[in-house]
Amino acid sequence: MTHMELWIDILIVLLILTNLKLMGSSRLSACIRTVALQGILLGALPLIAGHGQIPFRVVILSGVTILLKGVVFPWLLLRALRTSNTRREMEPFIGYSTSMLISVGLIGLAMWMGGRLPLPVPLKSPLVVPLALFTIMTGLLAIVSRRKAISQVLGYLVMENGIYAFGLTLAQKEPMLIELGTLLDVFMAVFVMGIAIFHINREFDHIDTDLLASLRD
Amino acid sequence: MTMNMTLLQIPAAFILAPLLPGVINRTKAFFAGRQGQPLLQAYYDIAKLLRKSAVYSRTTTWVFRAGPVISLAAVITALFVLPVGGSAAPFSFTGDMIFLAYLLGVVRFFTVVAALDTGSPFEGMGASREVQFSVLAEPALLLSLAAMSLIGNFHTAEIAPSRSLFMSLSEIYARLTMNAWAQSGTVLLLAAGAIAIVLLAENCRIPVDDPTTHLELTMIHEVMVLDHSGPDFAMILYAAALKLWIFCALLAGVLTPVRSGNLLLDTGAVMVGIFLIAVGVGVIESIMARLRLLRVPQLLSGAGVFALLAIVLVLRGQ
Amino acid sequence: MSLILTAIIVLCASGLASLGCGRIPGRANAIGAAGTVLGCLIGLAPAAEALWSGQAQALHMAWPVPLGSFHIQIDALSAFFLLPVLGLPAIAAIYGKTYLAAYSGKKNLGASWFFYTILVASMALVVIARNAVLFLMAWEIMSLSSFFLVCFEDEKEATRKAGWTYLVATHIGTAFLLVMFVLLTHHNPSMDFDHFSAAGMNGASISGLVFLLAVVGFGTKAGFMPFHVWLPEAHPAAPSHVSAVMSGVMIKTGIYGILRILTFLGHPDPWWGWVLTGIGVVSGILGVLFALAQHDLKRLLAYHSVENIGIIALGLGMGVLGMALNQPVLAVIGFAGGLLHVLNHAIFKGLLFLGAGAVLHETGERDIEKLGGLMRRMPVTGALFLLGAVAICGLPPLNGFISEFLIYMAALSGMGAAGVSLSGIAVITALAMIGGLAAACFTKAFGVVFLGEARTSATEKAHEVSAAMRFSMAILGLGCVLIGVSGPAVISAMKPVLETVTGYQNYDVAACLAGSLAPLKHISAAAVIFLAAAGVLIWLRRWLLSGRNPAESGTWSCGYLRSSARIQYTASSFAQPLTGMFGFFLQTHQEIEPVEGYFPSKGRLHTDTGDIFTRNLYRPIFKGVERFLLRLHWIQQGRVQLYVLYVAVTLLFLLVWNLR
Amino acid sequence: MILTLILLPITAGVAMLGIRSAVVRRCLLMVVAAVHAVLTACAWAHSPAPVLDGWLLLDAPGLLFLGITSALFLVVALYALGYLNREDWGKRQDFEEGFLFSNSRESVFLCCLLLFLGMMTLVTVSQHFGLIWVAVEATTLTSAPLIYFHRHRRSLEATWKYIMICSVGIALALLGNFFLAVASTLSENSHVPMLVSRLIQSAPQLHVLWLKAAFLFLLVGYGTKLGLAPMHTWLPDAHSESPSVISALLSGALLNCAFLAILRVQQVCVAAGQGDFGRNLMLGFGLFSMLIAAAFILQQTDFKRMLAYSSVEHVGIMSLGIGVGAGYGAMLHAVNHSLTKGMLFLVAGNILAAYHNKSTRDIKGVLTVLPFSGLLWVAGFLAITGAPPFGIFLSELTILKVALDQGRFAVAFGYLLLLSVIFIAMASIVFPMAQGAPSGLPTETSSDTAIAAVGRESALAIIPPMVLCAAILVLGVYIPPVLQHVLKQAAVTVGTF
Repeated sequence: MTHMELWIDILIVLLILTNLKLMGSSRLSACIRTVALQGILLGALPLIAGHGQIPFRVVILSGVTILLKGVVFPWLLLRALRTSNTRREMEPFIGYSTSMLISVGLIGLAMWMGGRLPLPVPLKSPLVVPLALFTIMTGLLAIVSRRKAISQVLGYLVMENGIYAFGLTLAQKEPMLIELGTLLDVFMAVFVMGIAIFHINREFDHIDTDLLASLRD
Repeated sequence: MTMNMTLLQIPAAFILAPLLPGVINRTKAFFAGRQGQPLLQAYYDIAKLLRKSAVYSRTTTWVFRAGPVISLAAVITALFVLPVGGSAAPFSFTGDMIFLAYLLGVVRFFTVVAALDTGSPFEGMGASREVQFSVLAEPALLLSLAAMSLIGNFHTAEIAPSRSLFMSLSEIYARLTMNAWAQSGTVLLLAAGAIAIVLLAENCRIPVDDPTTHLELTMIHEVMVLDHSGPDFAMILYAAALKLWIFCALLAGVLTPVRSGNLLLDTGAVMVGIFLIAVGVGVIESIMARLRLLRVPQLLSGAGVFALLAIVLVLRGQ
Repeated sequence: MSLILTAIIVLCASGLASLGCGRIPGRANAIGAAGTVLGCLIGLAPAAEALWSGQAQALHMAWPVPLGSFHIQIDALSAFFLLPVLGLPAIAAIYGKTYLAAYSGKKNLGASWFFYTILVASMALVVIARNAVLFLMAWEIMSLSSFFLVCFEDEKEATRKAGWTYLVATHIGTAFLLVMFVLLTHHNPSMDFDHFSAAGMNGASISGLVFLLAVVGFGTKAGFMPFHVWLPEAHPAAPSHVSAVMSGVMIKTGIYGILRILTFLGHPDPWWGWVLTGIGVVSGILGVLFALAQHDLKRLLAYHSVENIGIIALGLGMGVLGMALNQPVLAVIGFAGGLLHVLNHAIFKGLLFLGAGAVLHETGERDIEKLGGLMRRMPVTGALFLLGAVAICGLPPLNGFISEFLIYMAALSGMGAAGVSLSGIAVITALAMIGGLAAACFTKAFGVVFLGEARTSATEKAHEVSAAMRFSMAILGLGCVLIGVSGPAVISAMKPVLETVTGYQNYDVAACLAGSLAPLKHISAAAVIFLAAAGVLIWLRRWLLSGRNPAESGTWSCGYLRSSARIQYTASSFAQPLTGMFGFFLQTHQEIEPVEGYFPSKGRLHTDTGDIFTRNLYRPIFKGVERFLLRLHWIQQGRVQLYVLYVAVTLLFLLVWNLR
Repeated sequence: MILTLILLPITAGVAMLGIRSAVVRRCLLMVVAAVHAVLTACAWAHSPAPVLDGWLLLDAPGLLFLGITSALFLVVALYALGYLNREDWGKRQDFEEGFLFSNSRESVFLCCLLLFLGMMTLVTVSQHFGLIWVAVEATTLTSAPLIYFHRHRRSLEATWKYIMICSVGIALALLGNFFLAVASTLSENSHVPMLVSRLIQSAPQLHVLWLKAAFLFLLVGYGTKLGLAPMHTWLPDAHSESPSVISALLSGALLNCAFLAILRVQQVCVAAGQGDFGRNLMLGFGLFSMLIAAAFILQQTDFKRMLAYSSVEHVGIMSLGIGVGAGYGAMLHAVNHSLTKGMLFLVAGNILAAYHNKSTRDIKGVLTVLPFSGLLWVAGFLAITGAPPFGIFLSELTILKVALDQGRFAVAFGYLLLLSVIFIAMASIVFPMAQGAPSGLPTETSSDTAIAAVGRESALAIIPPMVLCAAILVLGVYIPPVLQHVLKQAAVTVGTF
């Protein structure tokens, strides 16, 4: 194991831990910070994986990623949190300890699936694909199991992070325009969601999604 | 020879038919130990009614007046396809039995409609029963005739275009020889039984109906014609007599299988048969009680079963 | 060909014009009626020519829709069906002009005429179309336009329900037809009738399947039991001239469809004939039984359509059996009977519906228990209704007898052949019972509506209908008599039609028909004797009564002096012995408050005979499907978390499933 | 020209924000819609040259869906003129729950509307999978404010669900894109560009397993947007709560864009010899969508939701069509469904405007109150359920024929059964609404005064749906050769017939 691969593995383990932390904590501000950390780590991933000689475009992309995921999104969300006077995720559909347990199970599933998908080109670390899958699943789990609208946005972000992790390490040859477009879209999505949370807060005086269940059959 | 008889059949029916009710009544009187009506009572009645005027209900319309006329006309037309014994009818054609049955249907239809025209509850009641029983009687009659038509005929695998396997009434009756009885007696017996029951039902005799009762609630045919009077009623009586004649002739044709070719012998035999059947009807009326109305459908279904059995036998047996 | 196209265009154009005049009811009425009559007359010309010459005419044009081409043809079969398809609507249109006038101002008459003309045009197109897409389009347009006609009085709940039932039934029926046509054109890029073949997958014959699909699909339109449930709902709800067209003609397109499909399927199997015969027996007997139990005059007539379709099916069943077993006589006579009954039923059922419409028009009442004594107020209508009633009962000397007689002949003549005997017995028994029951039913209908005394005040204002309406009915009545006395001529004229249906050569058909021509000639002669005898008797009666003075009095009520109209026998009580006897099939619902005690107060009896197939077959199926589907409603709970879960689970499931 | 098609609505949309006069804004909307339509027509006449190294290119499927989008947008823009005129811009009461609400600003609304058009155009012309993804996600984001036009709780809820579910779905599609990239990686340093044409060229060399996984992700991802069950859950909410103008566009144009995105992947799958894999999946989703749609149309109490579920049904049919190999039928169905559903939503808007009520149980007598809308409502019902002489009949028949010709009897049976159930369920809703004596009107007085209060239907509310009705009527009896040509080409492109 080379020096660099070690660093990659450490990064991956850290990313996995951020996921677990997210599933285990009830304080929303802490969750947001965790996601911010995850974004920064993610942004750093291609820089470390780059064999020393890092192309300019990777630097730019990493910079934009760290800026957006580590700074802009958390800032947006923290603002929304502050206006809504919400501190904690109360009574999620799936409890914290259960969520942790499920997360552990999901790691196993991700490992299995990663093993079923042999990559055409050998990777720096065999953990990347499982990590990406696990992060995506964590994000989905957060969306599914939490009540607060903000938690769901966080879940979406985590999921996006997972996809990004996959993309950054596997498909570096993507044209930059597309990468930027993708990032822009994610940004817009979070922005629009933030606006929506603002309106939800104004309309219902809190950001629980419980009241957002009147349209049904 | 045959030609002569053919032409004579219809006048014979015209003249002799009213004698049949007389025979029945005399038989009943005999069994009851009474003197009874004259044998020619029906002729007297008709003659009397023809001389009379009529009374019409204010409720009635021309339908009421048309009823007897059309009924009688239909019965008269029916006589044209009726073979008496082995001698052919003036009109004999494939499927004439259906024509015959449906002409009797016309009689029924117009009798019923005329009854309903009076607006009387009793006549309505009679009409209702009349149509009920005919639903069962009609299939029985047709099926038994069909069974007889198949006797001795069920061997050609393919129907030749030129000639139908199925025959006219006259042909059927012409073939009902002693030989036929010897070969398929069961079939003929069953068919005859069915026809006999239909005869009793269609002509309103005991055990289906009691023509002499005076309790209107229990009557069928007689109650339907309560309001008719004068010449109309005469036509009804005459039509009823002719109808009885038709059925007696159908039954007698089966039961008197004398087909010697000798006109006198054949005709004599069937005439004797007709009047013996009338006597038989009288005997039945004397010794049986009228069935409850609810039982009548069972009796008629029995006729239908006879006819069906006859057909099944004839199809299986050959 | 141009004439029939002209006819269709004239019909559509007059419909549109009538629709345009929706605000001026009188003009809409006049344009609609006149256009229909004109269009129909134009269209009848090529039909008559094709029947006369026996030559088929065709027109084939490209049509840029998938699978479609504009291919039409008038052969003898099409021409034969064109006669009622264009004839009856023209007559009914004359009637409808006056009939609809009563609704002017209240309803959009223009729309009604629009759908009427479209209905006629699409029916004509159905019988001449030779491409499946064209056929199906015409077929569905026919169904839809008649649906809108049924919904004419949509402010009534019952009408809406009837329309719904009809729409659902016809749609499901069409689904079967879609499959049938597609199977017939297996792997063929064109759906022209020319390309139909019964060779299906891997060369195996699918003709049996196609036949069954045709029976269900077309049978739904025709009203075969148990697919008839829409018929007794929809026909009464429509305006009467439309009922006449629907009952008299439109349901016959189903019969046409079956016949047309039979011509593509090659040599039939015997079981096809047994299926048709079975359907005929069931439809015929149950149809007339249900008719007997009805109190609604138009509903009663609608059930009679089921019965008559049953009779037609008996004829077709005999015909198919004859073809299957190589018995040409049986085949030809059976088809002849069935086909002639198609025409006959159009005539007398049209007449009866128009008569019922006249009663409805004058009294506003369809419940026969509330009518009575109309014969004196509406003598012409009454007499014509009586004529129609006699004809539909199949009594000589009218037309109904001729066709039933032919079917009897077929059954009896086939009795000897193996494979037919059982069906033959069934046909004879069924026809005889139907005859008896129909007589019961129509003596009831005619007797209770027209004879006796008025039962309620509904009939007080009634008087004879207008000349135009009487004229329409009289034409149809004349048709009943003419066909009744000219049986041999009619049958001879049908020779090309039978050739088309059976596919037999010229010689065969003529020879097969010969056996039935002689009896028909005799029957015509006997009819003359009958009429002569009746004439003589009428004269005799006149003569006998001429000098005398017939008295008038009240009806003899066996001693009851204060009789009232209400003691008359009602329709229910008239039918009771028979409905009681067949109670098992009818399952009549009875509400009874018996007359009890020494000083009885009011007693009451109400009977209601719904359709057993609706109640015991369709409703449970529909309820079951509904319950199953409603159970799925928990899916849409409103929670976004759950929804995302669906997405995730679906994805996970697919991944695991495909990456095993 | 392709760039003009995209940039015109985008620039105009941005410009909208700066225009203060309502008249000018609306004129601009009409002008853009008309110019867009004219340009599209030109594109139909002469296929425009590809731009940006073939990233933007109009092939047959793209042309087809661009045509639908543009035509529908023109008609809807016309309707929108009347709609915006009718709208009350102040605070007003919600008719269901009674609280007060207002609309978002017209300039924002029109801006998003035009951006939405631009993004949909981008989807139809994109040949690069990444670009397609960007464009599809952008349609979601630009249409979210449109759904939240009426600023009240229910529309907010619908918007939230729309963004959330669609974003998750599209995110999965992004992962699918990456998988596709993996599949197209031939060796360490060589890979196939993510262009449709290039991928098809080198399809045999792609990694099958990754391709399959990519297809699954893209199918589920774009399927969420398309409204395939069970990912359809946002669809009824968004369609019922957005203004009818938007519902018409969502159903008529947006769904097609997602469909096109799936077709692109299917194209690659077919070229790689995995056509059956994709087809079977689409078949399954199609049938399941029809089943779900049937379940929810049954006894549906909200007529706009009913139309939304009907969209689920029809995307199911389209998907099933591709699944059985009836590409032509599916493409034709897309055309017919877009026009029909657009018309139905516009008519639904008219009904809603008159009745202030969405309940199918309360509303009665539309034919009496709104003669034209009522007529169109009934005609639209017949059209959408596949009754001739409307276009959907032909496309459904074509799909059925292919299914049976392939020997897929069970599929054909399920297809017809579900179509029948849906027909019955919709008939039980539509006809009671249309027929009978009027009831359910906002003014609870005698029906005559209530009808008078509704007044006569305005031309701008009637003509657009009428135009669409005429179009589907024509498509039911005559398919123009040029359209026929494009349809056949498109069917060949997706590897079907």
